[in-house]
Amino acid sequence: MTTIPLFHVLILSSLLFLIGFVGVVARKNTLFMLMSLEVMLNAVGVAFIGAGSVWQQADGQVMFVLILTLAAAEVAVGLALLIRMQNKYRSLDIDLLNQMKG
Amino acid sequence: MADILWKLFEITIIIALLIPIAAMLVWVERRMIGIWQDRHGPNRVGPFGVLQSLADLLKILGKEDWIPPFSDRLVFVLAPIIGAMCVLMSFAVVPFSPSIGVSDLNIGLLFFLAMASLAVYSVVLAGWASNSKYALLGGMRAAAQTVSYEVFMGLSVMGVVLLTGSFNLREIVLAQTNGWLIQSQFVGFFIFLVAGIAESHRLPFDLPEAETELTAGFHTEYSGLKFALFFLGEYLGVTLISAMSVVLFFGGWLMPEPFASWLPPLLWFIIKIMFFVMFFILLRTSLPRPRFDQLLKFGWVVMLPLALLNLLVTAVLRLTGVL
Amino acid sequence: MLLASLPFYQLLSFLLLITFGKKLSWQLAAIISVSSMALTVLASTILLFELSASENQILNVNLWHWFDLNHALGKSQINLSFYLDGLSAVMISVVSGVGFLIHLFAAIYMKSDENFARFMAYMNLFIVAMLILVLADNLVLLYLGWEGVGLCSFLLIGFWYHEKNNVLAARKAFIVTRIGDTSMAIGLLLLFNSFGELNIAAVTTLVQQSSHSVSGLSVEQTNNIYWIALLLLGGAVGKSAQLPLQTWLPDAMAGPTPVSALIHAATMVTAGVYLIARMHDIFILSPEVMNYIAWLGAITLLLAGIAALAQTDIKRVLAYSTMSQIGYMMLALGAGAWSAGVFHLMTHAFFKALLFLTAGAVIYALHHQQNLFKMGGLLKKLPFEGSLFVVGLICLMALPGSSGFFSKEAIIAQLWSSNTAGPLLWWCAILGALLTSIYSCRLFFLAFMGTARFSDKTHSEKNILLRSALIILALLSLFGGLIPLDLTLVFPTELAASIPEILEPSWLHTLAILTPFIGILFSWFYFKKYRTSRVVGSEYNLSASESRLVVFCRQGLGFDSLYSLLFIKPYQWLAEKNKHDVVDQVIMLNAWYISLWHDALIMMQNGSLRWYLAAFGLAIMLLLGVSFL
Amino acid sequence: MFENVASIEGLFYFAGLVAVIASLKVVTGNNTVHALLYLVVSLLAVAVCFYLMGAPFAAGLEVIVYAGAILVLFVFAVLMFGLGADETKNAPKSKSLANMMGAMLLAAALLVEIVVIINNAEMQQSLQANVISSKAVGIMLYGPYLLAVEIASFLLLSGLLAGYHYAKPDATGGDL
Repeated sequence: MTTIPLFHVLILSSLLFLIGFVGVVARKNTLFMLMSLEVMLNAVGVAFIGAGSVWQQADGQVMFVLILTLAAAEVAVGLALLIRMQNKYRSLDIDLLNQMKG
Repeated sequence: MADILWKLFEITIIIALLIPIAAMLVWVERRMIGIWQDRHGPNRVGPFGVLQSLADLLKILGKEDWIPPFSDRLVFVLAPIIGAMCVLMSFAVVPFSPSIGVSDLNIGLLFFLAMASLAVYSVVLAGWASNSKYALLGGMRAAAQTVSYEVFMGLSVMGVVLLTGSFNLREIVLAQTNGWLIQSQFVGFFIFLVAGIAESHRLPFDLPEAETELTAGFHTEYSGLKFALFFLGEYLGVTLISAMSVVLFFGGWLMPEPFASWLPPLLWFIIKIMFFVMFFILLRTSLPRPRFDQLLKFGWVVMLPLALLNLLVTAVLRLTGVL
Repeated sequence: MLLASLPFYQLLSFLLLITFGKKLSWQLAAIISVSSMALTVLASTILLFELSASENQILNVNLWHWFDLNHALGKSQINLSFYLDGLSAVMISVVSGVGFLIHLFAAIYMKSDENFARFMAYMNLFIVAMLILVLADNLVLLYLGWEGVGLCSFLLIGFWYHEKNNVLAARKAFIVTRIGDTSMAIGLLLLFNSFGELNIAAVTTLVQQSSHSVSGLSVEQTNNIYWIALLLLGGAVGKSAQLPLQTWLPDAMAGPTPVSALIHAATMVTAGVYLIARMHDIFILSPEVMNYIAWLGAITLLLAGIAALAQTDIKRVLAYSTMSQIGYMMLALGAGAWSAGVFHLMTHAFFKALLFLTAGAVIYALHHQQNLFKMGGLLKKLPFEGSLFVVGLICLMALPGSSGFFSKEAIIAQLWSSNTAGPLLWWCAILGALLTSIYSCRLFFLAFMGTARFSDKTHSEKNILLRSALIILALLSLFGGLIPLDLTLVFPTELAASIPEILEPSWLHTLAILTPFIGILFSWFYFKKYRTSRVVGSEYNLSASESRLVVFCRQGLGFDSLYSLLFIKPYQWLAEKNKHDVVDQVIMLNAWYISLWHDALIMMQNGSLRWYLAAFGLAIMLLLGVSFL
Repeated sequence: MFENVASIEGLFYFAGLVAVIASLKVVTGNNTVHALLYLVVSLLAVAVCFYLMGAPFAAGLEVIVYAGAILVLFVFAVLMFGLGADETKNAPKSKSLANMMGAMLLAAALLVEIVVIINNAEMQQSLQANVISSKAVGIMLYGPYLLAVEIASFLLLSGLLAGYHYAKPDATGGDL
């Protein structure tokens, strides 16, 4: 019985997405980048759910479930790499990883 | 408007009942342990020491509400609140009787699981915010333990969902009119019980606060009201797990026909809960504490496959029409 | 079929030697190369008989179709086919005969060289190229041989590549002859453009037909023929070391002596003469060019004779002498005395090969001493070589009875009344003959008479094969003039006959015959010092004159410095100024453009994850913007 | 009825606002654990949004899996490996918003574009959102999306293996 306009849902989604994007681009701490990435994934989820509810299709939620699994796998690998990085560099500064100098 | 007011009243009543119950449970537990361990237990304050909890409460309230200067103040304060809040929120979906219950969510079971998984933040954050070694170790143990056991806790109740076809707890209870689910889901019940003990980190799975190793685990630095909140959360958690076991596997307020008319449904429900609370207390007195790696290994190697197997068998039987 | 196989004995030998060179013993390598040469001689002898037996004195063989050239007038087939007529028969007999003897000599002369097999391989390759040049039935194939001999010349001059001078000489020879070759290539293109044919016989027929037709040649065609002839002459001038491209030949003497004998005296340098003789139909239609050829030959022979007078190196004397003699041939061709020119080519090949080989033997006997002023009195010490050298010199001076006499007199006799030559050129020829005898005498006196101006003991090579090769050459030189050379089927009847109004004075022949003797007489007294030199104290009383004029002559009449001033210095100046190569810079603009992108992309690929992400976001923004627009 | 609708919409906007603010705090925060907490808040707010949009199942999953498991993993990693401090060696001293200026400008431009595009596509007709039951989702998942589910399971497996492999201390791992 809800009448939340899709427009507003998508605005929320893009706002969240862009906040996450800013975080990924602007932060140097890899952990924060990963968190911002979660925000971005979440925003995509919002868009899917919103669209799914507007068109009365379950596909939106299905896609959200898939995003969820993706996020889980991503976090597992990402955190493992983070730990590796911490062990090797004693820092999470992503800029330390640019050893490929062009 | 009247609806909303009535709901608020209902919530207030339930909370007002639950908190004393939790307080009383402290006395019950100590008293029962005393009996089972062949000693007296608290017996000085009031008849049979009934007022012991009240006395403890007063003592705790009178203590200095100390926040360690080396801690993270915000999180330190927030952590016990989260714990108590999550458990109390979970009670919102518990159907106490056909007419009593805060919310009739159609994803009630999921809501319960969600709250259970959020409750871990309380312990973890308390451990972190205390900024002390024992607390941190306790917090980490809590995180690992909860995340691990949460997985097959969810899986174990999926058998129930399969058979009842609903996440709504009220519908699940009603679906057991012709027989409790324990009949077919005894494996699921066993897993749920174990996971529930781990989730509420009660003995024998109380490794986050193992006194012999970690002083007091995650709440080493806590005192006063915040310590009381942790205690409240723990005993409410015991009650919650008992209530959920009853709802999911023992028919909630339902009783077989000859007994059903003897007492009102709410009382039947409370009796069943009390039975499980007693069972938890009995467990605490009788079982030793495992090592942490044993705990995790037991969870991932024994319980998770068992839960999956249970789910698979249930699904197969459901599809073949046996259940 | 035999004709087709002619170059292949050598080719096979070349391939064997160049492939297994280092592993072959001297004997095996020598046997392979010399026997292949012997096979060539045998084959060409049989071919000569076949040729004389054939009805129109022409043999033709087509090996395979090479490629087609398209022209407005129709398609021209370029085949790998050989064509043997009187002219090429003379050439192959010279190439194979003299070549065989020189191979024989070289096999012994170069015995101790560590790269003997390579040397013989190059020699064989040279013969292959020369035979292709001579036998080619079209100008493309001829050009292939032409460049082939140039390559071999380069390789052989620079054979001892460890010495800088040899390498420089090789380079000089290559570059200078390339100038002529370029001119020739342009000539060939122009020829094809005008007539649509490059087959020699076809071109000849075409030219003859159009010139004999009623309308005659068009103005444009006449013009074209003039230029074609001039350009072909350029090629011939380069290859035959005529003015103005003669400067490479004296330097080319840096190569081993057999090379000088084979390539730079007997065969390759006469390729230019052969080319003009082969294409005489073109040249006849362009009398101006004929006149140029005559003058070119005359001037070359005089200048080379003068330069030869001042040389101190025995091989350089012979080199200038070669230039001078080829000048005679050119003069003959220019005067229209075709068969006389070719005849002189043949006799010159004999006696000049003899002279070079004997000089080589002398040099060898004197431990690689080439300076004339360090010789002297060799007639007594090396009587065999000395007497052979005398024979060669007699032929060179064209004393009556020798082969040189017949050929040279034939040339001189036709000069006076030729309408493309004339009395003036006749006088030049006489003067040249005089110079020839004078420098020959000087050479002889310096080297073989007087006292020995060296301390080392001579060691004469006594190998019977080597000596027999020399003896055969000497015999050929002496009696080669008696070989009947009938080229009437190849060349048109002599032009001289068509101009009867120019009267030939009666004393012409007498003077021509007497000229060498005058020269000898003059030298006998003028160079008295040389033949009677004595040791004064510990010093020899003889040394090369260092007067400015002599040095000028010795250095080839200043052509090298002139060219250096005219071409090399300005070019070097240009190169200096254009160190960064303007054209190259224009081309490098591409590279610069690419590297600009490269730099830009490198800046993007900086390994910074956040940078990548920002680029990613920017790209998304642009894409969205595009989709919005 | 109108009041009810308005309140649902109002709740949605409120939850959305909370989500945005919490996300902003995540991005701009310095304390790792605080940021994680804000992230949890953001996720919970988004879960509320899901619920209000008629996707209770997704809301449940959001809390259970995202907030309850994935972020606990984060917290666990932070606690266990001491990743708490923001050890960015190259970071500028001041941590003001000015440092994020470039990224924020980019994001703002993107936002404007997206808004314009969404607005342009005439998508904003409001449709009545009914609750989509978890049953429908399940049917879809094990029907048309079966392959996607299988792929997701492989993804999880590979994530498990990769996480295990990378997080192993170097000493215990041999050459792989």
